[in-house]
Amino acid sequence: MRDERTIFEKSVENRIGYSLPESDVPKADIHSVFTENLIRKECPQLPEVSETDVIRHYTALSQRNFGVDSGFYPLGSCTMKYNPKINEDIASLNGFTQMHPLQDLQSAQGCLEVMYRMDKYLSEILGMERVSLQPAAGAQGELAGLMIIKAYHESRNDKKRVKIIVPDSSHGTNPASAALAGFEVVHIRSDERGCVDIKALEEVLDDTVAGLMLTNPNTLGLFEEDILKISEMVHRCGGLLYYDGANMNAVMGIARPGDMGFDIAHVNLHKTFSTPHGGGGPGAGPIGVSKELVPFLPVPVIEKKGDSYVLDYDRPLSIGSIKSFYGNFSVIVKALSYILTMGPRGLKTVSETAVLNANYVRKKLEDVFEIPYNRICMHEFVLSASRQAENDITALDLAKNLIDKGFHPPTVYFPLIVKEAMMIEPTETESPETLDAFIGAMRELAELAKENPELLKNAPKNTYVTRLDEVKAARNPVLKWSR
Amino acid sequence: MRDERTIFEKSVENRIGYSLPESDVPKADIHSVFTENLIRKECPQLPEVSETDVIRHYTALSQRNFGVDSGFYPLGSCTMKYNPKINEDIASLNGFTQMHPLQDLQSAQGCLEVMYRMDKYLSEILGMERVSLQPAAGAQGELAGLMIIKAYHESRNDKKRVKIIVPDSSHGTNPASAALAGFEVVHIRSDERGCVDIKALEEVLDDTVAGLMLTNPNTLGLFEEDILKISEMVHRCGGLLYYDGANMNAVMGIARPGDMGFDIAHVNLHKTFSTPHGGGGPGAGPIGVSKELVPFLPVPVIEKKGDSYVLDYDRPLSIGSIKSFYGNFSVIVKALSYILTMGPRGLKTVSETAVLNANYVRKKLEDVFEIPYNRICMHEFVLSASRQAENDITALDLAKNLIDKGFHPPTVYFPLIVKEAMMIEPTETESPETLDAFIGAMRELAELAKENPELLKNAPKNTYVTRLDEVKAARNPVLKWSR
Amino acid sequence: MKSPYIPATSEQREAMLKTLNLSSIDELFSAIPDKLKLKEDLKLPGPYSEYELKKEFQSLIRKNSDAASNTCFLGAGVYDHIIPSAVNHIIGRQEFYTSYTPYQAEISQGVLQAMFEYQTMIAELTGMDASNASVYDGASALYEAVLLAARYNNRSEVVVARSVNPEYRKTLSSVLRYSGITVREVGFNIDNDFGGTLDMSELSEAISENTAAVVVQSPNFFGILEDIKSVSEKAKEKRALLICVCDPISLAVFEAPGSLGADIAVGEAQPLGIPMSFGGPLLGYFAVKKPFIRRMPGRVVGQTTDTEGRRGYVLTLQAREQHIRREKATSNICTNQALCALAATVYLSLMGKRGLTEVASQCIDKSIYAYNTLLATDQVTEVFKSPFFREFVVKPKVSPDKLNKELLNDGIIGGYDLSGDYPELDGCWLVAVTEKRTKAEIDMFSEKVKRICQGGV
Amino acid sequence: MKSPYIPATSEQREAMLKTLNLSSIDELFSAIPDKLKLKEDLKLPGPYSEYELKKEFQSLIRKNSDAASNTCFLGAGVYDHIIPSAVNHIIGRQEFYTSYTPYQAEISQGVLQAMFEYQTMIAELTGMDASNASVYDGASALYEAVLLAARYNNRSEVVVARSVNPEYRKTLSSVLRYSGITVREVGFNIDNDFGGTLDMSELSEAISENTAAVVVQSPNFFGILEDIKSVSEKAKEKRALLICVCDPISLAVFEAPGSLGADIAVGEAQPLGIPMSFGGPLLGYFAVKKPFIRRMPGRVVGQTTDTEGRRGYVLTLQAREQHIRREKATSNICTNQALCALAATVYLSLMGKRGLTEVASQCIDKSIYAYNTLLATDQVTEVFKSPFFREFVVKPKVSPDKLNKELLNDGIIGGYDLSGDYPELDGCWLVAVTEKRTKAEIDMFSEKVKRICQGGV
Ligand SMILES: Cc1ncc(COP(=O)(O)O)c(C=O)c1O
Ligand SMILES: Cc1ncc(COP(=O)(O)O)c(C=O)c1O
Repeated sequence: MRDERTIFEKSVENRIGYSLPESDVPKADIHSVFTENLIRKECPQLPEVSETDVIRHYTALSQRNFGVDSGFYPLGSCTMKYNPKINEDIASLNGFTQMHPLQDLQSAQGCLEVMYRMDKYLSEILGMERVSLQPAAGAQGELAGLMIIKAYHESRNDKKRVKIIVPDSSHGTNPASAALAGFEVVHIRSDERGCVDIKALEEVLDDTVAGLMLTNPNTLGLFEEDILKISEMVHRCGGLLYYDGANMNAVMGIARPGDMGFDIAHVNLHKTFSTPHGGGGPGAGPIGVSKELVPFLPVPVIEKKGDSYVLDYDRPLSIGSIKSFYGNFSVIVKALSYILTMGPRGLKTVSETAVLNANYVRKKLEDVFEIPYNRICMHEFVLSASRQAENDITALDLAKNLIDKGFHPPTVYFPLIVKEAMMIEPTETESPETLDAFIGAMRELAELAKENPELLKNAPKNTYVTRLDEVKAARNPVLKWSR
Repeated sequence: MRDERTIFEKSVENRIGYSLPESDVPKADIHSVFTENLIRKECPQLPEVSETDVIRHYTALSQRNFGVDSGFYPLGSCTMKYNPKINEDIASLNGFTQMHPLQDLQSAQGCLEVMYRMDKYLSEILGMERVSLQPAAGAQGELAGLMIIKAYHESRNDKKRVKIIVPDSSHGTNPASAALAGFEVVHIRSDERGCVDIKALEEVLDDTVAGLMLTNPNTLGLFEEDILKISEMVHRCGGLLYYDGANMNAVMGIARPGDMGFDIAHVNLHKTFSTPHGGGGPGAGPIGVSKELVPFLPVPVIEKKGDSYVLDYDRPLSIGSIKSFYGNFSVIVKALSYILTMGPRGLKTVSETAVLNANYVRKKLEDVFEIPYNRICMHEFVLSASRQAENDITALDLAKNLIDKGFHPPTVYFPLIVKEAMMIEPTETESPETLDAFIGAMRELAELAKENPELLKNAPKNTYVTRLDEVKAARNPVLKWSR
Repeated sequence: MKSPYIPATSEQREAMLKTLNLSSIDELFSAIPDKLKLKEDLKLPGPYSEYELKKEFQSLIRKNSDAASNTCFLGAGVYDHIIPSAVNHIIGRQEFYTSYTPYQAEISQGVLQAMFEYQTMIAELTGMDASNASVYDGASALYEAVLLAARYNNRSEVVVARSVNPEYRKTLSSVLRYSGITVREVGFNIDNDFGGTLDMSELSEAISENTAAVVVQSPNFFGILEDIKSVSEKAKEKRALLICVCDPISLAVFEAPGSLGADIAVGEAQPLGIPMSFGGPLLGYFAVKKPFIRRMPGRVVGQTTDTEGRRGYVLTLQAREQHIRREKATSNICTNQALCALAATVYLSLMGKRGLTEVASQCIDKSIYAYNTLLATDQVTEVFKSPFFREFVVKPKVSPDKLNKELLNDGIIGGYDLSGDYPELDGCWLVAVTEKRTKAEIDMFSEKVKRICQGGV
Repeated sequence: MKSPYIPATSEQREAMLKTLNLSSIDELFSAIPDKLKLKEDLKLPGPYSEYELKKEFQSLIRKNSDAASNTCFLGAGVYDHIIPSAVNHIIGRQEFYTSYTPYQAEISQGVLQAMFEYQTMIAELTGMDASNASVYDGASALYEAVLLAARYNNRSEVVVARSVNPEYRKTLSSVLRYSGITVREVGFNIDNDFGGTLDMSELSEAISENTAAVVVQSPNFFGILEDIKSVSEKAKEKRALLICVCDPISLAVFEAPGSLGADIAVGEAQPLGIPMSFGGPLLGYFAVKKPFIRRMPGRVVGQTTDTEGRRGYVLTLQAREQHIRREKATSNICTNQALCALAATVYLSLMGKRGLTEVASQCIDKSIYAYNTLLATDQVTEVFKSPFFREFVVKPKVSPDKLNKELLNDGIIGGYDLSGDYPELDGCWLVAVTEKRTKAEIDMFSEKVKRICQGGV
């Protein structure tokens, strides 16, 4: 039953799992074509297994994994909504998957139209002028956006703007991307309401500031109520506003980053637009920009010329390319499919329901858990296991116990500004019954943490492995299998 | 985690899981079109669930099911071999699935060619003249074959032939099909070697015998060594020979039913030709016949006329149709894909390996289990848990314990002539390592049955449900969910 | 031969032979008389590699015109309905499609519960007390039903409306040929207000004390609703059973046969999420009233409990079946159409009661629209006056055969030519219009028909 | 709006609002300033029903000519290789594709073990000590590698061969623009015996004490093998790191960069079972020698044990990553290309060591055959003399652009026009020939090229 072997340990000499056409051209003698030092001395030791072996091995592995179709997955900040099956079907059509990025563009007008329309639709949703689909994920969108900020200031010969401000509640990619784009990162604290501390912001705003990165609603699930003020302040001092759109699922059709004053925004298609996350990727992180920043967008930009779509590379102010070609095209197809499925009303209902669901769960847990910023939240909220910590039960313990109850745990220990944080994002695709079941489980755990904490210490028990030793893994890393 | 609800219990009023185009034609008032008594008073109570609900529900159900990709499945007589994934891909092409059976045949030449080729290839494999692909499964093939036997004798005005002989080791469908075709069924015993008892056969052969149905290798996994003699005897008395091809996996490319003297043969494409069994179906049970019997084949028969394939319905001696249209076409596509993948050499290697694997397992178990007819077997063998029964451990107990060890159990209590029978068919797609693991498990169980039989009484334990009360189910049948 | 599907390597084969004290594979086959052993390879093509195989089949489907790239107005028992994507995602789970019949209940709860749900849905749609877990197709469902009836009341005649699907009637006749049961067919009205429905007076004459069952289909082969209730009354008078053949989609809006007196309801459930696949696999459903439960053919799933009292499911009432009762079984069926039944279950779950009603209503609306549009061309004439569901008969000015061939050039798969099955309907054309068709497609269809009939192709 | 993807019914919504003591959905958004709230619907099309959606996308793909219905001789970094069917069956399992990054190791052992196996395979192919669990694509792998090198030895220049894929070089330049790292490019030989390989003497000149790393690609963008060993020696002299960009399929037959002195091996693993998908998603691999393990970007999976001592896997070395180290992280990457890495793992498992070698050999044989056949037409001329892998440069008599357009009419996707990236190679054409191409296709291709060049289209 339990089979711990890797695929390498299932290898049997001379067994095959492939089936290839026989070559029908003359065989070249590789030793006479290439000089000996180029030729590999020892064949790479790949497994020698049958197709049955492979299918059984990876099927068995899949059975040790939890997907959205397996159950509730309230992983905060990740928007683990249900992924409509039709999107997968559409993206897997030969007419999309078998297209080469460099083929004559007249023979790829369907692909270009997909991208052109996505540019338009995302611009509308974000309230931006144009969108680049090139970034492969949110973090790469941030990088592109920050490079645009840099290019913008440089184009105005404003070289002293070396700082990017990020709130202490921001996602780690924000400062990391800022650093990668060559900025100095300035953290500012949140106020007692969990929002940007206007005073703190005031203090750091000067003519060395290139911009501010903000997630709105922020990672506490709270809408930055002072956003217009913030935007006014940043702009007044000459900086730009970057919108981390990981939380767009809260505001589609309700409010737009462009209208809030943001100059640049990315969206994570693998979150808000329901493209599946694939166990870690691929995603897509398109960025939208205001009119003023369009010249700085990555190349190519898709334009319509007469009846044809063309790629415009001739953009002197562009930051260049941050990735090969045009982005994660298949992911973009899925997101387009999703947008067309929902339509404008549907997208608004998505956000409304996502926010309703989050508030419902929050309300039903507020008497048993500490909720640091307990007011109407957006699509997610953060609770703290601090009360439970008094009985030595951590957020991690609660998470692992949820696994045994059939739920994927929420995000834990993020954002950093909440102790023992559990960030809960139910999404709109969950039914009230599922929410009630989760609420029931959480309340039961809270009860046990009070009455019988030791019962919570050994979870998970119903999983393929029990709690894993992370310290050991990091101390003496074993990163590949060896004989 | 454990969710026992049916889909009906997940229903919530007004929830939807569908997405249909809006009608763009005038709405008819059904009450003015149809008389009131035709119209349904109460909507059928189907579940009201979302797509997420449906996907999660049936995904969860799938996780309570064991397939060939889950592991070893040595279900004797069922040939549970690995089903190559490419066959699924090919059969799911629009060019096959979206074809209407009644469309103009000139627009369906691809489908007809698939069938024409399968007719030819299966004829070659069986050593028969022509094949009808119409039967939807083995049992329906038997019915068609027996009707042909009837039609044949009638065409010769030989009306006294009312009996079909079947061995006591035969599969239940054989006598059931014979009865359905209007025959009287005569059972004959097997001899001490597990084969047709020639004497017993001799005794029943007379001019009331329409034919003999034989599985070869038979359900004990033994080749009927006297097949030529048997065939000669049956033919001499004016009867025909029917070949139950459920066990063709043993002899492809090695020997052919046609050459053995059989006049009619069915094959189960869902066994030998690797089309997946679908949790119970669909399968396909094409039948091949000798030259003399071609006129009696079901209609239509596919013929080639010039460059075109046509359907011939004008066959006065035909038994008619036993099913709508032309058979389980998609299943036939998968089987054709399989035959082309393997080629003649491959099919022979399949049978050789299937036989080798079965003998290997037999050899490795013969010291701990009773094997009633212990000699070189074909693709499967039957052991008896009679020694274990002395300690009150039945074949069923062993089967349920195998489940806990990660294996699908063998067929149990069949054939009827072996006490506590376990019929083991490994197939060629299993590796020696898998066979060794199974052998190890069986030996361990034999050991436990001797030393610690009570440990074997409560299996399975690792399953979603423990042993189920079949008697209760049959006594007071609950065949549908109700509120 | 090396194959990715045969894992034992030649070294391993040798070792296994050694274990068996054999020196060659041939010795494994010593039980087979030498003269039977093939001396040469089978005459078959192959082996094909996976990619070559794909190309080979691509070249085959290029010879097909499918209903994805053409617009289909053909029905006649197999229908082009919308199939939600989720259906295939579920039946494509290996745990379902690579498993066998659920003999070992404890590791087959997935298929078993799904079949239990299927049985529930079929019983609900048809208004019957129980359903089995599927038979091969509508045609085989019908012959199983007739055999059940004849055995039940020990009578030897069955009365069948000629408005029942001709494929079913052909199959029935073939299978009954050696059963001692004779078929008596009853015609249908043509020129009166009940045109297209079965001829009630002929029916009355046909039913006798020797009638095992009456078989009626509604909507019938012409798409027309029959008056099941009246048929039922006539059948009951002579204590004959009533077997109804019903389209499952129509049952969202039309009265269930169970409420109208049917003893057995059978039919084709292909419209419930199963592709047409050139006619197979289809899905025969089979539902009965209480007295007939233990006489049903095929697999039946029942609810029970495990040793801990938890709900679970098993194959039940197996004492009816061939593997136990052998020649005395209620049927010979063993392998059925389980995966298709699963597809139908997923389809019905997704559609739910609203969705299925919407599908049925659109079929009505769109077929009426098509009917009117066609008649408005003046190139086709009315044949029957009765109201219909999804499908109707008209008579075009040119022969259906010619019409269909011309339409195909325009990317349209035309209707069914009734001339062969019904000489009295020579030149008549059976046209099906499902929810999948748009107004634009119907308009285009009528336009093309008009032009072809006017000779202006 | 009702949607199958939003289960809460309006009744349930009402009840939930009540729980919150709210009377309307709007109140949930009271934190949003009124003037920000949209007063009108977004200007977007839809909603589309599932079937309409399918039709919409069908009409989009009709505007594409794909490599399934056309014959592809285009490469230039993205290749048309055979993808075994089993790959998609595995990555189509919901447990894989609908899951998130494996933060909760105990219910993510499937993805974690698969990534561990992926890391093992990449390390084995490249001859490196460790691999991460993927980055976005070959181009981003390269910039991550250069950033690593510059940080490691605190130098500010990187030397890059112009024979490195121009897409990668463009991306590198963009990303380095604000990093303080400058790129120095090294040209390639043209007319001598080493035509197409990087110019070694130019390289020697370019490398200095300030060189953080040397970047070389082999097979390079022209399909030509570089002498990595010599490059390595030159780099080591100045203690610059060596970054090699290698095609993973070529590594079945060519010496691993790890054995030739590379410190970091990066590249595009799309050829390993991942469709071309108009350029995305691709799969960047990233492998290093020991000293650089804790400097790798992105996710890394490590083996460990559970509380019962059983083998298990976790995301490890997270202290490098942005969610912990924030601006001091080794990279900003968070979401990666996990599912593509899974596809590559399944591909490599199926191919195994024999299969991958067979693929590589066929690429060699078929590209040589195509090269010779093209040259034999007398309509194209040789450009470089060096031996190549899968891809080669020729100069046809008509411009690549015109040639490609004409070929497309014949169902052929032609090679890459080098004129744009390499003015010195104006009129040159980069042609890729994988194992997927048959002799007949290659012959047809040459024939068409010949005819077009001769002006006889
Ligand atoms: C708030 C926030 N910002 C940025 C990101 C980075 O996005 P990605 O993972 O697509 O690179 C994430 C994703 O985890 C996020 O939650
Ligand atoms: C020996 C034998 N004969 C006949 C059959 C009946 O075939 P099917 O299930 O395809 O109707 C079977 C299948 O179980 C069998 O094993």
